[in-house]
Amino acid sequence: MRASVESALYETASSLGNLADAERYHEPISVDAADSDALLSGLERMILIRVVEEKIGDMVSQGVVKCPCHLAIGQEAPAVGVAGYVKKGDRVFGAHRSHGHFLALGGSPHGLLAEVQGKDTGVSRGMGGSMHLIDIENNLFGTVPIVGATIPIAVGAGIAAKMDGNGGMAVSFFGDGATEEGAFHESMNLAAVMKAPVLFVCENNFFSSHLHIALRQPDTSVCRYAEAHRVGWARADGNDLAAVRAVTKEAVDAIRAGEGPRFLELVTYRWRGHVGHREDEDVGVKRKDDLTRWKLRDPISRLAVALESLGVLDRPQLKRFWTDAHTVVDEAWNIATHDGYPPAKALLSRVYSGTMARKT
Amino acid sequence: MRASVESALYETASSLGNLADAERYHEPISVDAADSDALLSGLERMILIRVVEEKIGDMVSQGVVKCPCHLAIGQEAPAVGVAGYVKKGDRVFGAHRSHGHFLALGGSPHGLLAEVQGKDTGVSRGMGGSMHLIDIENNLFGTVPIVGATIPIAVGAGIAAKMDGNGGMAVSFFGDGATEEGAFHESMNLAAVMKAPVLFVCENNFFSSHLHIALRQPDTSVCRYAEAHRVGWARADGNDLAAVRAVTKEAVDAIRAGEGPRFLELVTYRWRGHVGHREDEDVGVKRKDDLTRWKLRDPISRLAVALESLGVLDRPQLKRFWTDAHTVVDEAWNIATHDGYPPAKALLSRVYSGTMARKT
Amino acid sequence: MTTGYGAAIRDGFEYLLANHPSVFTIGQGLWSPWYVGNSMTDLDSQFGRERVIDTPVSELGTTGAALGAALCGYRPIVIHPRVDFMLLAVDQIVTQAAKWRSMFGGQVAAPITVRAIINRGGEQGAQHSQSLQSWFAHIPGLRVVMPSTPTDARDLLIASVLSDDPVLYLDDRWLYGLEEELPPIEERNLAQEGPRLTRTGQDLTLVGSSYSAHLCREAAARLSANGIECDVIDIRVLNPFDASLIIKSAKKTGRVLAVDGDWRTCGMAAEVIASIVEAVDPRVMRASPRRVTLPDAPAPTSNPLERSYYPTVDYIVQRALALVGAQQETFE
Amino acid sequence: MTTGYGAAIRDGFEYLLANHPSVFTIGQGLWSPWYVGNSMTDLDSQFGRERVIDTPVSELGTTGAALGAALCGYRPIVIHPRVDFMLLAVDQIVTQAAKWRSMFGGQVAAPITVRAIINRGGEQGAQHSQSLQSWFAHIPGLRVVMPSTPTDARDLLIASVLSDDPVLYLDDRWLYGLEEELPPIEERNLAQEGPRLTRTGQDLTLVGSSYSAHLCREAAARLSANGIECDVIDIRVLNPFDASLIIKSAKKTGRVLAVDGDWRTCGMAAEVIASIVEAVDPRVMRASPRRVTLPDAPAPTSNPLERSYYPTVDYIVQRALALVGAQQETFE
Ligand SMILES: Cc1ncc(C[n+]2csc(CCOP(=O)(O)OP(=O)(O)O)c2C)c(N)n1
Ligand SMILES: Cc1ncc(C[n+]2csc(CCOP(=O)(O)OP(=O)(O)O)c2C)c(N)n1
Ligand SMILES: [Mg+2]
Ligand SMILES: [Mg+2]
Repeated sequence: MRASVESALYETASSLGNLADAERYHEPISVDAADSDALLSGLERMILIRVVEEKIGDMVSQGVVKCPCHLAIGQEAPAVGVAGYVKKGDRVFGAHRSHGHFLALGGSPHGLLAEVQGKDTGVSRGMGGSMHLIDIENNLFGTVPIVGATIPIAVGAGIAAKMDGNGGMAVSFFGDGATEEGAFHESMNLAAVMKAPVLFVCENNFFSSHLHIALRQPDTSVCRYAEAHRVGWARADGNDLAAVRAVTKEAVDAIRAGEGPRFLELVTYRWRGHVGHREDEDVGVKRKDDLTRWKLRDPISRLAVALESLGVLDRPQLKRFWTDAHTVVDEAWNIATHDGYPPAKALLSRVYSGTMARKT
Repeated sequence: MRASVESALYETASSLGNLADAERYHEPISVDAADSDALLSGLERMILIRVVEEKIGDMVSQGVVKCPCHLAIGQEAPAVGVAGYVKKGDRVFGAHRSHGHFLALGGSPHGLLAEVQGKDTGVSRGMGGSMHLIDIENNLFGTVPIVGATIPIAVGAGIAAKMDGNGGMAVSFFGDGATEEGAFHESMNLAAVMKAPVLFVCENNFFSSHLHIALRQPDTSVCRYAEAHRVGWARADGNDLAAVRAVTKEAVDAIRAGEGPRFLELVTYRWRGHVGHREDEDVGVKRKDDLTRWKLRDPISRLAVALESLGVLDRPQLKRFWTDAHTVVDEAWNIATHDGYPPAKALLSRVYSGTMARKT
Repeated sequence: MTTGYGAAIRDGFEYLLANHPSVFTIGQGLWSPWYVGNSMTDLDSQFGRERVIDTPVSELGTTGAALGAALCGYRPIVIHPRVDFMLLAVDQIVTQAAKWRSMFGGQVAAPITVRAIINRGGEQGAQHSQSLQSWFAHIPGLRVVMPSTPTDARDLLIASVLSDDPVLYLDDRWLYGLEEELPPIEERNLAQEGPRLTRTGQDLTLVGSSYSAHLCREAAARLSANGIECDVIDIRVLNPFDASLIIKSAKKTGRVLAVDGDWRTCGMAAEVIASIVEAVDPRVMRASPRRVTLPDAPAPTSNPLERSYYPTVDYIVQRALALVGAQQETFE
Repeated sequence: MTTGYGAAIRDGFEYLLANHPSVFTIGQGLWSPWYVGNSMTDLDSQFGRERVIDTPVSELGTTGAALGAALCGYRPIVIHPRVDFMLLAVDQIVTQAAKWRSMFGGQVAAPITVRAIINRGGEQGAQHSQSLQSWFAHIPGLRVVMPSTPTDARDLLIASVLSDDPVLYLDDRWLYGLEEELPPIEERNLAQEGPRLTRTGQDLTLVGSSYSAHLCREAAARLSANGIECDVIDIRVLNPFDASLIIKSAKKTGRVLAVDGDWRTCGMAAEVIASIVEAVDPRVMRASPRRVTLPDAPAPTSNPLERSYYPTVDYIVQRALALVGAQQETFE
């Protein structure tokens, strides 16, 4: 055709390639001795997250925790890997499935366990539950359950960081489902055009609620959106802490160097259902078959075995990680159980600064 | 890096290449004798659009037309080129700058000129003005001024066409600015995943109001969005009717064959300001310099000269096109001037079917 | 045999899909076993995934698409499993669908039905508890329907979809347990539907919609045991709002309590009171009308706060007793 | 020297940008010579394009970004050149910003100011004419400010931005011509601002906000010429709504006309009436309160229809005379 014309065609595809194959990446991850301290403490943190979430799952199943809880069991590596590069002054935002983000950043198990029980000692003082977590001291600026909502908010935090001018950045955690919200695209464009220091982290776990990404998008990998918005991207096995750390480091270095936003796609899988404690095996494409195999891509055991091979971890220490986590969690739970609920006036006194809200 | 990792970087760029260069494409377009009938009637239609819009511009400048008018003078080719492949049963949607779309599809100059005067004989019975045009008989299902709003609506018309199952399609005309709305991305994904027969037509005229695309997006070409959403695309000189027809034909053939949506980027330039009759030379990046040169990429004169060279058009006929258009337009204007306004009760009677609206 | 409110909604969908080829439904959760309760179970296998369409997480795009199909002869029902999610689609509902007929001169119809579910309580918190019927009742061109019984849940859904106007149909998960025997389906003209007197009494008028209408009925039963007899009016259709039945009842009982599960300021309860004030001679009123609403605060999660946040039968009874007792009210 | 309403807004921006390094402003049209009238002219060259930021056509993203910056110590003002466009950002305003403090336990502030411009008339039609203050006044957690004078336009903008709460600041292009002498700038605490009595009289209370408050003042002047003296109350802050001044005035005059430039059903005028009814003994009222609003119809374009669509001074005067004349009103 004429010189002034260009064109291209597409087939529906799975650009994820091997990462989408549940049969793969069951082997121990490959680790670098130089990074072993961080990986070791990362392992410990992942174990803590796993234990906290299993506790919450149990309490949901017993009907003790009543607020909707979206567990990230199986998805611990993105949270911990990214958190390793978050510094004081950075601002991190999450979504509905953010217990892991909260704990990875150093959040207190008690604060979380009190919050899911609606206690005044919870991180959101009993006003938010599982889906609204905040921990300013540990750089977590908020998690909320409207899908995609914190993405533009994180861009604003990036703009703020740029104005601050001291190398800080914003981090936005979201899922593959969130990339279907217009807010995501508006945010990527805005960050790109303003060269805002924002790390976009998409945990692609294939599902939005019951629906597989193949039924929601014409391709399984979401990096193509970063391409379109001219945001540098990397894709990695999201159940490989070393890989997550590697892509995060590269992205964060670029961001802090003033190169603008970066995008990470971390491919992972959730072991529990969309919400609640059950595994929901009968929901969604091939979920039952896949779940069994995905459990073999466990971010914790694959890392533990690798660290054992490297000689920086032995069985007793690994066992201690688990028992310590259980001790911490049980103690925090018990304390939280005895904590008080918010006072009645909290309903009206927490709405405005310096003004009570209007009663019924 | 490890096998499970992939990545890419981007520079802010102008993928439009030569098409963005106002110095280029001033020569007559290259035309194919086989297409000469269509090009000839296309020329006539472009001239009609030009004359109608100049009339409206004059009336705005005289204060006779008061509703906001967004003139597409200089952008006649995309409307006429695409309209040439619209068939009975297709549904076309436009936006705020849609006089050309309306007329290209066969809309009555009188209906438009009455509407911009707020007359009951207007295409929207005086309830819409320039920014709300409709002409169901000629396949125009609506144009509205909320940027991006008709894009998902057109996708729904595409879904309807697919359900109808008789080869119909939907067409969505919008500007480069509209690609910044989340609605655009949600629509592209939805159309892709549902394989809806939708022709997305982006008239990239570089500007959203006063702001050049280089200040709003990290790249000047918008086809990258089609790539991301896995929608087949083509980009063409939007001031070359033959090129527009060529890319439209290919896209429409694929759509009608059930291959799903297609995307066209037609690169063009508006000669008047964002709204109103003025040229607004002092608004936006390099507008004054560019405007002079863009007028040399005139879709009408470049086609006329080409058709003369081909021997299918002579000067007297070309002149007749212009004088006929003026006659038609002046007559339509005069009739419209004498038409009546909507009755007072129209305010409340046109809100619901079978129910009057509640008065103040 | 009785049918629950959720199942009755499903009956409405089944009737529409079986009898009206132009009907289809689109939205999040339609291929899920739990997303919208039992109100759409297995419709996808019954009618095919071409007519029962699950979607990406794109509220604005999906709603716009439904509107587009509505302009082309279809009668789509777009589903938002929560009102909160629907707010991302406000432009398409309020600025497009509601105005489409008027801004094109009354020449074309936009028969889209937007169904959104009010899903509150359960410690879900501020972003998963909004109802906002007062917002949408404020929008000219948009019919707003809130059924409070299984029969209405089914028949008003059908009437909404068959209406030539855009309709917002709001159902409330708190009503899903309500059961009743359903009469045969009747296709009704939504333009003829409006508030309905569901109980009669001389002492007080209780007005509400949806779950609030249910609370009013329960409160009226309790009040009756105390010798106080109420007119109970179920608003059913909030927009366009027809106050005539409420006015008539107010003239009769002289006392009105307007109950609404939305916030107070600029809410539906304010509209009920203003409409009465405009039409009823104050001298026939035995007390000034009063409202029961949410406090003007976002929903909390903590269970003790949730319990004081939502109006209850107890609270309505207490306010009703105060109103009836106040033969001569005291004002500061 | 007098200053116009638009220029006074610009003064407010200038003051904020010059004195508060944490303030910046972002939105469509900020580098344009005409987009927001004369209300922000050349702020970009005066304060730099890093603090006066023009944006892509992305209302939701831009508003969310402003909120994000607000959570990080900045005091951004996000600009929507029309209320209609802002509706794409409802989620960020209503479900995020307004609830942020409450849902995180009152521990953090979200001091974003959303400035939207009401831009009606001029045959712009249904999608370019909405004001919708009643919607936002309905939302707990969101302060809603509508200045009706140049001084308020400037000082309430400043107070909005300095407030620790999210604020929706609505200005009206129909007021841009209004001129007055401006007093020196005073930083006010928005939590202390509310309705204001701008004229006093014994016969009737006129209540309105923004352009409607202006119409009320004009009407009061005309009524005064007819020997009818009005209290005029400019609401100024619609949410949280403090009705006490209106109630006091209603008790004094016994007659209230609530004027609002938004639609009728569930509108601010209904709230004014309901608030009075709840607090004022009906026996002290000399007539039932009444409202003047838009009809419940989308805005037309055609000029003759526009003229009958919007409330005018004439119409308010006529309704006021009827109300005052109706010592004994007639009800059907
Ligand atoms: C705007 C909005 N739409 C829909 C929902 C319902 N919803 C809650 S979580 C979720 C799934 C999102 O999927 P993804 O972003 O991939 O996150 P994941 O659950 O996999 O972690 C959905 C659809 C919501 N909360 N907000
Ligand atoms: C949602 C929304 N935001 C902003 C506007 C204001 N506006 C009207 S037209 C326009 C420019 C859009 O640019 P583009 O899509 O490229 O179309 P063009 O004017 O170039 O034809 C803008 C920003 C609007 N009408 N709607
Ligand atoms: Mg997911
Ligand atoms: Mg453009």
